[in-house]
This record gives sequence, C-alpha cells and structure tokens, in this order.
Amino acid sequence: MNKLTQNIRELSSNLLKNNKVDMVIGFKKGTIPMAVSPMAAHNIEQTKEFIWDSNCGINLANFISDKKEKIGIIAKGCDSRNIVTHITENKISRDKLHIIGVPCTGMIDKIKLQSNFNDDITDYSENGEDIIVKSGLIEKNLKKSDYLKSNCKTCMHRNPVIYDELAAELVQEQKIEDQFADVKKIESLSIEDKWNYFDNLLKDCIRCYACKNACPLCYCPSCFVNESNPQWVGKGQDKTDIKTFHFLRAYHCAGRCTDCGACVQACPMNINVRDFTRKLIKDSYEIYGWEAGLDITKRPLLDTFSLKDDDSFIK
Amino acid sequence: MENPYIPYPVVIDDIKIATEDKSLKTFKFVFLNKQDEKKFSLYKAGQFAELSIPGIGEIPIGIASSPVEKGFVKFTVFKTGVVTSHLHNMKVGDIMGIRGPLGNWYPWDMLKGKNVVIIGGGFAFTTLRSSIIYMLDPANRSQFGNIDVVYGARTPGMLLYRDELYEWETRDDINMHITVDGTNDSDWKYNVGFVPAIVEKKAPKADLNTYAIVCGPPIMIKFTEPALKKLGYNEKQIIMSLENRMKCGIGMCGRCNIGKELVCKDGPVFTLEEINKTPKEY
Amino acid sequence: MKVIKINKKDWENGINQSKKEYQLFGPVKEKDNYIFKKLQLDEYPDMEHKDTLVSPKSILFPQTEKILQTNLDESIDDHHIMKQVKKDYSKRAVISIKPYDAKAIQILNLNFDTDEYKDPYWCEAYKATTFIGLAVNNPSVFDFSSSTNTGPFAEQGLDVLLIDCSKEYLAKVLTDKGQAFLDVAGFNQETDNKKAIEIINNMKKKAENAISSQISTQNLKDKNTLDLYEAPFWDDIAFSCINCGTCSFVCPTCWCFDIQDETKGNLSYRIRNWDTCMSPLFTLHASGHNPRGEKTMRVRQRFMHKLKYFLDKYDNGIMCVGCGRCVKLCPVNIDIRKVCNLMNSHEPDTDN
Amino acid sequence: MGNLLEHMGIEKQRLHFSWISSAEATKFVNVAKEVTNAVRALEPNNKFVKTLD
Repeated sequence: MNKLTQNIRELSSNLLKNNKVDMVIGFKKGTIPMAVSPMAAHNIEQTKEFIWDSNCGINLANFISDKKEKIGIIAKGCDSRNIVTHITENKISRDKLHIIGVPCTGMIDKIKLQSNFNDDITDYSENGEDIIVKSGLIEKNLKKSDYLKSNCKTCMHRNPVIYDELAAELVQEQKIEDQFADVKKIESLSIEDKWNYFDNLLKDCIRCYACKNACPLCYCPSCFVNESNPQWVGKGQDKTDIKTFHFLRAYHCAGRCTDCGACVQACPMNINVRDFTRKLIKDSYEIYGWEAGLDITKRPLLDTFSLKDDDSFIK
Repeated sequence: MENPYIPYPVVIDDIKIATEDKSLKTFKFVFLNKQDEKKFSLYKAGQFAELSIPGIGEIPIGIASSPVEKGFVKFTVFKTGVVTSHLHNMKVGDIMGIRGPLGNWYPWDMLKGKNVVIIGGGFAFTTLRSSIIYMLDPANRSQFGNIDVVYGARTPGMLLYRDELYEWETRDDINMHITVDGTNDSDWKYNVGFVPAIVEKKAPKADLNTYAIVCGPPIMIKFTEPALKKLGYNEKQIIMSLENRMKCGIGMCGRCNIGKELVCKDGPVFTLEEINKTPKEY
Repeated sequence: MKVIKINKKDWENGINQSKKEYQLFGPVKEKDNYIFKKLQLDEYPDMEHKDTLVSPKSILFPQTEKILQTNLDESIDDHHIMKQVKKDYSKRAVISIKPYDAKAIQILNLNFDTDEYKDPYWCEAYKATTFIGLAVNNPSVFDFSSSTNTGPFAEQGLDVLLIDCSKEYLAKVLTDKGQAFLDVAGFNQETDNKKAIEIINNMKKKAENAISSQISTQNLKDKNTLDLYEAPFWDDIAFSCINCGTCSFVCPTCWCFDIQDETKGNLSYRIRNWDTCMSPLFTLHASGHNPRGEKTMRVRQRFMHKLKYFLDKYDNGIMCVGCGRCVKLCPVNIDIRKVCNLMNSHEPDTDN
Repeated sequence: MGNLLEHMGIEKQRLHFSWISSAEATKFVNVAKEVTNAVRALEPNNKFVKTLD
C-alpha cells in the first residue's frame, strides 16, 4: 500500500470517528486492472477500501452537487478547482465540505499505456514515479511521466487550491514551455481543415453522453440535449447534431472548465473532446487572464463585467 | 410482412372541447381506407392506439369510442407535451395516422355474468366510457349483472362526456355515482367528495361475482385501493389500467416495463394481483 | 457436420470472390480502435482483431435508422400519409464476428421477431445476413462468455465457425446459408472431418480454460423479483454511476430504442435511435412524473432487466453474453459480474 | 463564442454582435446590411446543414 493511500484512509477515518462529516467521498479499487470506482464511505470500516494511485482521474467534484450532508472529499488539484467552481456557483456550500487535498503528479492515460502491449494488461502497480505493468508473460517497468493523460501534461495546478488538510507534501508545479501548443496547432489550420479536423474527431461519437455526465460542470437538471420543447438538437447520428451537441456542451463550460480531463477519460470511443474546451481555456486566459476555479471569492468569468473587457467584436 | 410501425391514415372529422378549461379535446377520426377501418374495428374496450402526426411524433392514447360505435374512432386528449399541443392546434380535415389497436383490454370474457364497478377519475375516463357504451349496448347488456359507475373530477365542468353521464343517470340499468371535488354550483345534483370516499360510501360491497375496474391518476388509485379492500374486494377483483411513457407500443422499445411486464403489450390492463408482483415503476 | 479447410493464402481471394454476391461487413482498425463496418473493395476483415468497441449489432440495428417517410406538401395526393422507407436488403455477410456477439444477435431476435409483431427492419436484415464467426483462441481478460450460455467456440447464431489454426482456417459449416457463402467464396477443400473436429475440440477446451472469470447465474431464476428489487445493495452499486449510456450503447444485447420525427423541407422522416435506460428521459412522462426518476432506479433497471426480467420472460438464459465491453469501458467501473453474483447470492432479510 | 465557432471551422464573419437601442432604426438597418453582406460574401454554408441521410 502506498503512503498516500495510507494517509487518506487515516484522515478519512478520523473525520468519521470525530463526527466531522457524514461521509467521505474517494476512490476504491476497481474489478479490473487500472480501474477505480468512486465511492462514499459512511463508516470507519469502509474507509479501508479507499485507495489512491494514478488511475484516479475521474473528477470527484461531480459527486457532491446539491448534497445536503456534511461531506469529506479527497481532492487532487483539478478536483479542488471544480470544488471551487461548485462553491461559487452555489452547488454546495464551503462549510458543508471538509477537503482532504492530494498533491498530484499526474494521472495515467490508460489507452496510451495499453497500446504498448499486444494483449490485455493484467496487472498494474506503482512505485513512486515508476509504474510496473504486466500483460501475459511480459512485465515492463515504465516511467509514469511518459504515460500521462494529455491534460496532466499541461497542468499548472497539481496542488489543490483549496483544502482543510493535506494527505501529502505539496509538489512542485510544472514548468511548461507552451501551454497551448495543441490549440495553436488547430488554430493554424485553414477554416476548411478545421472543419474536417472536428468532423474526423467526432466520427466515432455514439452520443452516450459520458463526456457530459463525467463533467462536474454539467449539473443542469435537464440538459439542452434532452429538451423536447423546443428541441434544440436532433437525437440521431446526423453529423450536424453530433457537432451541435459537442459545440454547445463545450460552450457551456466557457470560463468554467478546469481541464480535468474527466470527459476524455470517460469517453468509450477515445475521442479527445478537450479539443473544444481547450480553445475556451486559452481564450479565457489570453483575453481575460482568467483561470477557472482558483478562488472562491471571485465570481465566474461570464458572470463579471469590467470596463477593460475587450469589446471590439461588438459593432 | 406487415409493418407494425405504419399508422392507418385518418382524417380529423370533428373536434370538441371536452372540459371547461379547454385542456381536453375529443377528436373524432374517420379512416381514409375502408379496409383499415375493418381491421381497426376489432378493438376491445380498454385498448389504446398511437396517434401519429407526421413530422411531430406519436402518443399512446386510450380509445374512447366503443367497438359498438361504427364508422369512426374517438380519442380524448389532454394538452401536455409536444404532440398533444400540436394536435390541439390541428383542424377538421387534417390528415394524420392511427396505429393500433394496441395492448390488452379489460377481461370481457371473464366479466360475463358478473357485476361490474367502474371507478374513474379526471381525464382517465376514456377507456371507461368505451367500456360503459360497450356494456350498455342492447346486444351486450344482458351479459352483465349490475353496473355501478363512480366517476369524479375537480369540478362539474371538468367531467368528460357530461351529456352522456347525465343521460346514464336517468337510466335504470346502470347506477351512476358522479362526484366532484368541490363546486359553487348550487344546482349540482350529484355527489361532492373525492372518488375514494364516494367508493367507500356508494360502491357495492364485494362478493364473488363483483369486479372493480379502476382507472385514474396515481393519487386516486393509491387511495381507492384501501377503500375497495374495506369493501371486501381482493387483489384478483381489482382490475387496473396503467400508463407509462411509450414509444413503439408493440413491446420492443423497452421503456414502459414494470418488472418483466410491458405496459404497452402485456398491459395496460392488469389485475392488482399482477401489479403487486412487480416493482411499482409507474 | 462438414469441416472445410481454408489455406490462409487463399483467404483474401475468397473474400474478393464473395464480394461479388455479398456486401461484407467486418472488423477493421480505425484511429487505434476496432470497429465493424462495411468493407470496401480493397478492405479485408481484420482476423486478429480484439473486441470492437461497439458490438456488431449495429449492422442489423443501426444506431440511427429511418423507418417511415411522409411528404408534407399538401399539393400532392398522398401528403401526410406515412410509408415505409425503402431499403436495400440484398445478401450480406458479417465476417469474423465473435461467437458471443452472434449469440447476442439471437437474443435481439427474441425482441424483434415475436409471435404478435415482427419488426420488419430487423427481420429483413436478419434474413439477409450470413454470420461467419471466428472462434476466440485467446480470450481477453474481460471475457466471461463461458458462463453466459455461449463461449469462445460457441456456434449458436452462426452459419459458419472459422477456427484459426495458424496456417489455415478450419471452417465448421453450420447451416445451408453458411455453405452457400463458402461456395460463392470458392472455399471447398474438404478435410478429414473426424480429425478436424478433434483438433477443434482441443482448441476449444484450451480457450475455455483460458477464461479466468465466471459469473454464477444458477439461482437467479428462483429468486423473487421483488426481493431482488428491494435488495440493499443497489444504492452502493449506483453511487459511482454517472448515468451515461456507455454500457447500453456498447452492449451487444441492449435493444431499447427511441422514435423521433425529423423534417427537412416537406419531407418528414420517422427515425429510430438507440436509447438507454440510464437516461432519465427514457421513462419521463409528459406530465413530469418519472417512474424511474432516481439514478439508483435506473441502474437497478438495467441489471434487473438483463439478469431477471429477461430470464423470467423468455426462459432463455440471461440477457448478457459475457463480452466484457461494459466492464472494460464503464468510466466508473460498475461491473456486471459483481452485480450478477450479488443478485445470485442475495438472501432477503427474513426479519422484515 | 465567435472564437470557438471559428476554431471548429465556421467563419467568424457569420456571427455578429451589436448593441442597438430600439430607437436606433438607422443603425439597425446598417448593421443588418453589413451582416447580410458579410454572410453573402462567404457563400452558403452547406457544411452545417442536416442531411438526414
């Protein structure tokens, strides 16, 4: 058992023991290699199931929306930023939360790792920043940093931005040469090629909505895709409808997206839907100097107005 | 191969506003093809059909006309969703489709020789109207014992098929117990009170030969059940018609199930005994 | 039973031959994913493929399918009258479908081809299709098909079962449809049947033994529906669920669909789309009432349907073929194997 | 929004923002002209149209 897991179990069982919270939300081990499942521990016994490793990429802020109980939550950098967003958007109040912060050195891209092996990965373990992966008869010792999820590679907030206590020492934040190289690559395409790029990106989309449902920002009781009166978007596999869905979903995340990558991790078809949201993150940052979910005292970007805001596009 | 998704083309022959708040209208449809009418007219009271508007969608609605009424079919529709709102704006002469008859019906063979108590509330009276017309038909009346009807709505103006109700009141081969939740009308001659209370007061006590058919909003069903039990009705003697969201109406699209039973194909009519064996997901 | 030997050198030639009479569908690799698609003239089925992300059910039951069409132009005679959309139901063959996916097609058939109603779109497509299966020599770690009435070498639902014996394929001819396909492809080299079947049986045993995970289903039939429905474990199972439709859309046996009308100009189509019981919209009444309004109820519905309602309704096993797609792709690792075993061993609390 | 539309391949000139008071009829006419001219110059966008195929 790694030290982090041990600390998380200890901290959460203390919280429950001292009746500071009604439940603690964290991850438990999955039934297949490299899988984890979000869980709520209601008693000390259950906290023994908690684990932490580099597969805990799903965003736990998704599980606290509108909860009335007092909640303990395990939060890595991006989870904590979404918790901030939840607080500023009144989805939960700060005093209902006890945040156990987990400084993070990035999560694993399962697909990328699997592509290194011919047959299914049967065993996975971690030793510090190394990972040991078995498949069939082969065992490989790999460096975790080579297999990070793409959003983790450009992450600027590995340490939780808000917490009540920490499960480990803070880590060094990354120095990234060009944070938005991926966005710039698309921006440099011609308008026609951009269109085709996204056509190709969404070719396999089955509209299971895992991306939107894994997203902690998508908490509307009724999503626009489900509205029937008026019906904003068709429900079939028409390319136009699929694109409309992804475009609008992304736009609803403008100034709110923390690039936690839960959408991409949840997608069964391996579609990098972040290609939409990344552009919004870049524009929010470059035009307004805004990064989502850093400060609970700041109103969301689209909720604020300043005389300095660029208005050149309004005629 | 007959395509169960293709509706019979029909034309709207008549539209009548059914309640004072105009939220319900009764549509009379005539089939464009005589053969279609023949096939459809084999329906039994209690079945439903999909009203189908091209470009808009389909909705499952109980058939309000009775098999003994020939040459047309009638549906009373509450304006609530996309399709019903569109339907309420359509005109006489418009062409649309009807797909059916679908689902099962009240167990008429079993009810032969029995006393029947019909209990309905609000706008869920449509298939019950169909049933009453069917039983009162001179060719059929002798097959049934006593017929009692408890029907309630919020106000007198919200009662469906008022002309027929008042006509039935005057007959001696059917016992009517019309009720409203409340009214300012000092001329109101009938009952005031919720359906379950009137059931307890006015419906006949259970005996082996008496069956109750219940159709109404969930809250009415919930409180009618104990009222009937008090009168001695057992689970087998209480027959209910359910509704759930449907699409295909032929048991394939998978959404209307309560347990393993599909409300569209195995229902909508179930005995309370059957319903009690399934999860109450309606 | 006849067994035909196909030298791998002749394989592509046979595929080319069969394309003259059949539309072929098979697994191909696109963007690192395997998918089933219609094979173009220069495409061949990938015979080494791992599981396709989405099951081949879409070949017979597309995710979006036009079923009826109507002309809304009131100046023409048959305006507003709905008609069946004409479709091509010429002969087609699915190559390299895995035995459990073929079994899943049989399960779907129970839903679409009934005594009372026949879904014409499914039935026509089913009739037109020949299923050429490929036995699974090396089952994936997610495969639990040997405990779901199918298995790596199962034959149900197939017209031909191919077995990969490194240099050659052995083709077990299971139906006349299968024989007809092999004839067109020009595969006719007979072999010593007894010996071939012995080889096949040995490989079968080996493959079955390689499957490490099993589920227990033997008690499900006798369990009381309401006991299972009210079992205490559903909240726990459903906690992590995010209510996406991944499990149902990748599932080879999920058949639920939605019907929608779409219009362009005066032309209106009635379209059916896959739907999922995970979506609250699936059962939402127009009144706003929702019989399965809570997440837990929807998760429970999916498993109860697959493992209890289906079993009780058709007396034909469970509605799961053990392909493991949902286990692998669920973003929060809700594992049907675990749920099934919980249900199978559930004893109601007798104190209440 | 304009930036995101452009990012996914829809010309920016198809989306215009303007602040017009109900009293500014002339401005409204001018902006409407500008918008239609700008969009016309781009020719029809056939990409983002439902095919229903």
